[in-house]
Amino acid sequence: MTEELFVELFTGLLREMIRIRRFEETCAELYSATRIRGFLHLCIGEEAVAVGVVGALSDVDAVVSTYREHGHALARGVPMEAVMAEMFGRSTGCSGGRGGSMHLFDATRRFYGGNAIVAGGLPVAVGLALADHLTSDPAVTVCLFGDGAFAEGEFHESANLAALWHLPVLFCCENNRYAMGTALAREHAATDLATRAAGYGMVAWAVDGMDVLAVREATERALAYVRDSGQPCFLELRTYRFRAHSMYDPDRYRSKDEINRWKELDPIPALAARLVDQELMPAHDVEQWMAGVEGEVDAEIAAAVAAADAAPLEPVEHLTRFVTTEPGDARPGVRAS
Amino acid sequence: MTEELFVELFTGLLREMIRIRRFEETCAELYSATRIRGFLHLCIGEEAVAVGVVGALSDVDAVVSTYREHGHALARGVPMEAVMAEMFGRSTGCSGGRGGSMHLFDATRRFYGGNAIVAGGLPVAVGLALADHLTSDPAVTVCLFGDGAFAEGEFHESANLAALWHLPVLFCCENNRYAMGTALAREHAATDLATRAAGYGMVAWAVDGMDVLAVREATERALAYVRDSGQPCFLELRTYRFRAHSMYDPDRYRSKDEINRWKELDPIPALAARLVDQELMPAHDVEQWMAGVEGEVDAEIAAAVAAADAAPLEPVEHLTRFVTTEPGDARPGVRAS
Amino acid sequence: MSRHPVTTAARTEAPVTTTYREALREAHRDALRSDPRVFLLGEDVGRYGGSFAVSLGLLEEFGEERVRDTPLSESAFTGAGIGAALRGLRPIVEIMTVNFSLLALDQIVNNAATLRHMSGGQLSVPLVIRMTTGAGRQLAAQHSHSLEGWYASIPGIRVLAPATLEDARGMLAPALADPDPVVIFEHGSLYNLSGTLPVDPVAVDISTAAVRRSGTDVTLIAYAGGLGKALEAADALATEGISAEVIDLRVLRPLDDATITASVSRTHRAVVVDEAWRTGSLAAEVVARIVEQAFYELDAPVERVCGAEVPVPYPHHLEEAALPQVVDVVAAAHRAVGARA
Amino acid sequence: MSRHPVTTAARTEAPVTTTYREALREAHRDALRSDPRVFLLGEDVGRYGGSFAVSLGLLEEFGEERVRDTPLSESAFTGAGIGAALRGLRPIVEIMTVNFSLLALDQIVNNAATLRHMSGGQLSVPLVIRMTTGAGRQLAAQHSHSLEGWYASIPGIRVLAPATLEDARGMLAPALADPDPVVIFEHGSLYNLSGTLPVDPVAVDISTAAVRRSGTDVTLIAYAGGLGKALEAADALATEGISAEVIDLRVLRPLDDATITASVSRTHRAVVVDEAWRTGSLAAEVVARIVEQAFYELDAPVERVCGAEVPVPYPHHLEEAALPQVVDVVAAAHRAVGARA
Ligand SMILES: Cc1ncc(C[n+]2csc(CCOP(=O)(O)OP(=O)(O)O)c2C)c(N)n1
Ligand SMILES: Cc1ncc(C[n+]2csc(CCOP(=O)(O)OP(=O)(O)O)c2C)c(N)n1
Ligand SMILES: [Mg+2]
Ligand SMILES: [Mg+2]
Repeated sequence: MTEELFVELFTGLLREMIRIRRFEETCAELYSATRIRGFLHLCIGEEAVAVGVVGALSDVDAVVSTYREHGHALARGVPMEAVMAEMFGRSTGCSGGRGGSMHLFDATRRFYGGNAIVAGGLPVAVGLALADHLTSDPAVTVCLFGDGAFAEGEFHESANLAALWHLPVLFCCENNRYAMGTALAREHAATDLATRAAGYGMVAWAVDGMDVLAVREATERALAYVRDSGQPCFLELRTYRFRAHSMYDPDRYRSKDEINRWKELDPIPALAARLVDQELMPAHDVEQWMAGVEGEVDAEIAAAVAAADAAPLEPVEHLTRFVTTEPGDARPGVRAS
Repeated sequence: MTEELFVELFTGLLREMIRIRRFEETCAELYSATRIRGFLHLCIGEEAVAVGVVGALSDVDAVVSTYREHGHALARGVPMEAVMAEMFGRSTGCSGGRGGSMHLFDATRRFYGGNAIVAGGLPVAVGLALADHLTSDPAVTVCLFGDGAFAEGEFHESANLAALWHLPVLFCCENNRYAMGTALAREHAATDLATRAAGYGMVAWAVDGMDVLAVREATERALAYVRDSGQPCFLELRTYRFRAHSMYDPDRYRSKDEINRWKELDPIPALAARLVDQELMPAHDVEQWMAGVEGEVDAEIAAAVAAADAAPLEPVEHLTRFVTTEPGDARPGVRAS
Repeated sequence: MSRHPVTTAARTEAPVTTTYREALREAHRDALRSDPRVFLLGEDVGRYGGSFAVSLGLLEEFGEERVRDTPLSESAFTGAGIGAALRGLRPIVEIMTVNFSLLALDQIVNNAATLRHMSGGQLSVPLVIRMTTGAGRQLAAQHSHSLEGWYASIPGIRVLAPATLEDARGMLAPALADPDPVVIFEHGSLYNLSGTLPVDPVAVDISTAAVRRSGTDVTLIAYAGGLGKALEAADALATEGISAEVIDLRVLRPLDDATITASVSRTHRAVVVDEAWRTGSLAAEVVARIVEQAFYELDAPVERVCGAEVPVPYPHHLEEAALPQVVDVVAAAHRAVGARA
Repeated sequence: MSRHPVTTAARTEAPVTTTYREALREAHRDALRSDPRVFLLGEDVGRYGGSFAVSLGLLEEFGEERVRDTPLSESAFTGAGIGAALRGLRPIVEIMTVNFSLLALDQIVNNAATLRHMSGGQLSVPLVIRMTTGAGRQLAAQHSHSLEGWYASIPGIRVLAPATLEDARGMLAPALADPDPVVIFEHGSLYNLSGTLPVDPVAVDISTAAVRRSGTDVTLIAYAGGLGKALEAADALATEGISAEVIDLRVLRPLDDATITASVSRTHRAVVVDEAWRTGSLAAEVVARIVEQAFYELDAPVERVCGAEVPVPYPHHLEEAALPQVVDVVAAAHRAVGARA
């Protein structure tokens, strides 16, 4: 790659991470102001995974995510306005306002949610990939889930199915070392998740999830492998959430020290520093550039909030819409997208 | 061991395998004669597992089994009369006639069934062991299940719990290479089950399940390990069922050839031959001894059938007994047994 | 139902003798032949031929990609059906019995039934799930329950219960044409039911109940394994001069209130037959709706003839005692008819 | 209930101000203190303090063997509770919400509720399972359902729904004393309910419903999250001169028919309030029983005020619209009272 391309890649990743970070910081504020309700799970600290994994996909690929999915959705290109409106419960939201923070959907971008049952998305991802396999579609289905989800029976069954049937699933386990307040070593007898995944008969490896370049590169390799071989692959992305599990969580189960040690690995300043260290951009320029990006992003966020605020609520008379398909609703075709 | 002890051990194992084999052959006949109803799953061909594993336990240990559990129950010492009466649906049956072939129970012998939900017994076994752990009871809970059960989410969750919490469970996976009509390689992407079990962080190894001496020895080692360490252990017992999955199964999914190859490994003649080969008993004596045993066993079976036949049915008025505990029923204590 | 047409060209050939099982199989064969998006998956649907032999021979005809044996993993393969449906295919998931379906219930409730609404109408899950339900074959407490009432309470899915050869033959096509998840319950005691069917499949609708026998004195409401008993009871009642109308619910969700109400408004008396445990049974819902919609038409309390509240026991005599029997239906009808008006 | 006595020594101290959450916590503390066989297990019951903070502080007091954080594995840890109960311990399994309990439902139906019967009475499963149910906090479709009606239909278990501080405080001890499995539903909107309780726990029985308000014109039957709404509705009705009796079901299985029937036989009108989806709700069962037991006492059809048949949507206005509200209860009471007698 030329230096220019490197700069483009690095700054692109950095911009997207900043965008997600600022967006979620705003969400936290809006939550405290009771403008967003329900459960709210932030991925602050884990942006390298969202941006590194989801940003590497092509349009034909599908994404299945969890309740901690704002970053995944934004990285997938779901418009920020639609995401914010969703959290405001407005009919312009990406799920028509019915889903909220935990249930972001965007069928046109093959973003299949937004699932709040831990590990509940895994079988669905296998099914999407099975359909691709059966229709000889070259798409890859990326399934994001946590270290906690790995302990559920659904993981076991889904990993086996994907490996047994040679399905193009890229399992991305976002290992942030906690399932709510339960630390990795209290969730799993064997904590090396990538090694365990390999036991299902699929290629699997662990990646530094705080390093967006490493995540991006690993994802590209994994995607190429899945596309070429038609086999599933498993990435364990070792990361950390800087914030509490949800806005309800008083975060009593880990030490400030531990959090601070991980904050030193913050993927945003880390990538900024790389730009300087690898002499792609002088320190001063990076600072300036970042300030500029923050300004742009803040403007985008402000616009999203304003639009969400102004957006209509779904009329109460529509309460039971979309429970089943009604005459006139779009009919499902061979390609949902 | 002295030669005498060897002979005692060998003939003891042989006798018990013959007893189970003849018992089940009779069950098959009784089924055809519509004296036994429901589903009937025979372990013919797999007797070395029943006898080798269950026969190695001490009284304090617990057993959790499946719907293919006649052999396990008999090897545990559940009286044949009670087992036969159960299949006849009589109130003298080991489950009061309410369970039938798939639900044999004997609380006094710590035989906890008889579970017809594939993998449904695994979490229960973990709980029994958890109770032993919490009460510092030195018992081991042996959990028998099939290669098919290994694919269920319950296996994954249970194996992790037992390993994580250091519980005295001996997982015995009776790998007979089929789950109903689905061959091992169509159930699992990675078919080396012992290796996969080791991935959960427990000691695991595979054993020739057609060799009762190997099974017995492995079980003894495993039991000692579990008792000493308080950790779970996993045995994969490689075996084969000579009969169809159940009496309903026309057995279309495997070749006669394959079945015949495995029949050459029949654990009963194999052990008989060992008696001769290791010069513990001359061939002629073995034959005579076996004929004698068969006679004794047949008499025991005939008596069991006659007793079952003569036994009363539970009065219809008792239909809803034992749904919940009624005044006067025994109350559960710290030790169920 | 106009939304689910089944093309039928009335031919003149003689009807064929068949069974419920074979009718189901033919329906599958048709579906697999006529729509490349259709495939079948589940435990032992292929090499074994289906645990109740419904899919026998289909693997040979359609190959293992479309008749797909799964490992024991009810949650994952049901969820896989959901995913494939989301992607526009038309999977048929077979779960061996409703008891085992509890392992897949999270996927069914929290995904299949919910994704459309949660996504604001963006997603559709055109999935068919089939499973066996019911008792009567001495399979004991883990193979004999009737939990279809739970399914009938879940918004977002349609629930069918074919009790006749026609419905066994004809319900799959409209179920596959439904853009939303459909769960089909096959009662285990019906597979060997035999009779005749026209050579060409007859279109059946999947939105209405069917009046299987007309009558004027009392309405017997049943479904699946209960239908035969209700019809037998009607025969017995007829010999005493009591004219019973028999409704086959057929569609357990959404319930066809119109047919039920119309009948009860004529007969003024109703007996609901349901093999499930009495408490919380679908029969309770039917009673509640009759009360809500035809209270002033009732001349007697609606009677329920349900399963005993017991995990179904193994021995024949106890199992029979645990299930609604013809005499119980007759007795309930007597109570209803004899009640002070 | 004499089978479940709670030792109480009436003291004279002033009542303490507390919350539903704290009352539950105190009940746990008591149980853990007084019986070494009791232990608590579930996701995040320990270090996190319980997803709804019920068990906050218990880990510190009782240690990690008895307040046991589990991995995400609802089926296995619920089954582990069953196994430990079989062995004579008294586990309390906490499942975060009823939605997630679907993952454990196989263990509950096919093992916990069934083992005693299948073993011919040899085995007992003295297990308590607690879980949160209900909507009202904008948690959307995978965290808000009310599936307790399903549980209430399972033979072999007892189902409780404390709706008051007294019951939150007092139901755990008799549940633990019950030799059979008991499932306790805590409605998510109640945790912050505050009020006063006597210092010493009062014995509550777990076999009867409670009349929370006496009245003569109509019986409002509710439970859990619906009780407050029914009481509010009764207040509103009182201002119009309509005297409503309010029954708190409390025990969802076995239902206390006597209390319901006695009340309806006096008021001749009933409204059942249930947050669950209308079809197949516990309310349907209550209606069916009233019809069976007090049909000739009824002067009007029994009314149901239930949740809308929709996966609960996120936005406040739609969620409220999906749930029974006080005005709906009042309107139903009007219909009942105004109906032609
Ligand atoms: C089946 C199920 N059980 C429990 C929960 C409650 N819960 C929500 S998130 C969570 C922790 C999940 O941890 P992990 O998979 O590591 O994801 P993370 O939150 O760390 O991103 C739990 C226990 C749930 N939503 N679903
Ligand atoms: C949860 C569940 N799914 C399916 C079945 C039907 N079924 C009974 S036995 C069996 C095969 C189990 O295979 P395996 O675990 O290898 O045991 P084996 O029968 O070979 O002894 C199946 C699919 C069941 N009883 N429970
Ligand atoms: Mg995590
Ligand atoms: Mg097997």
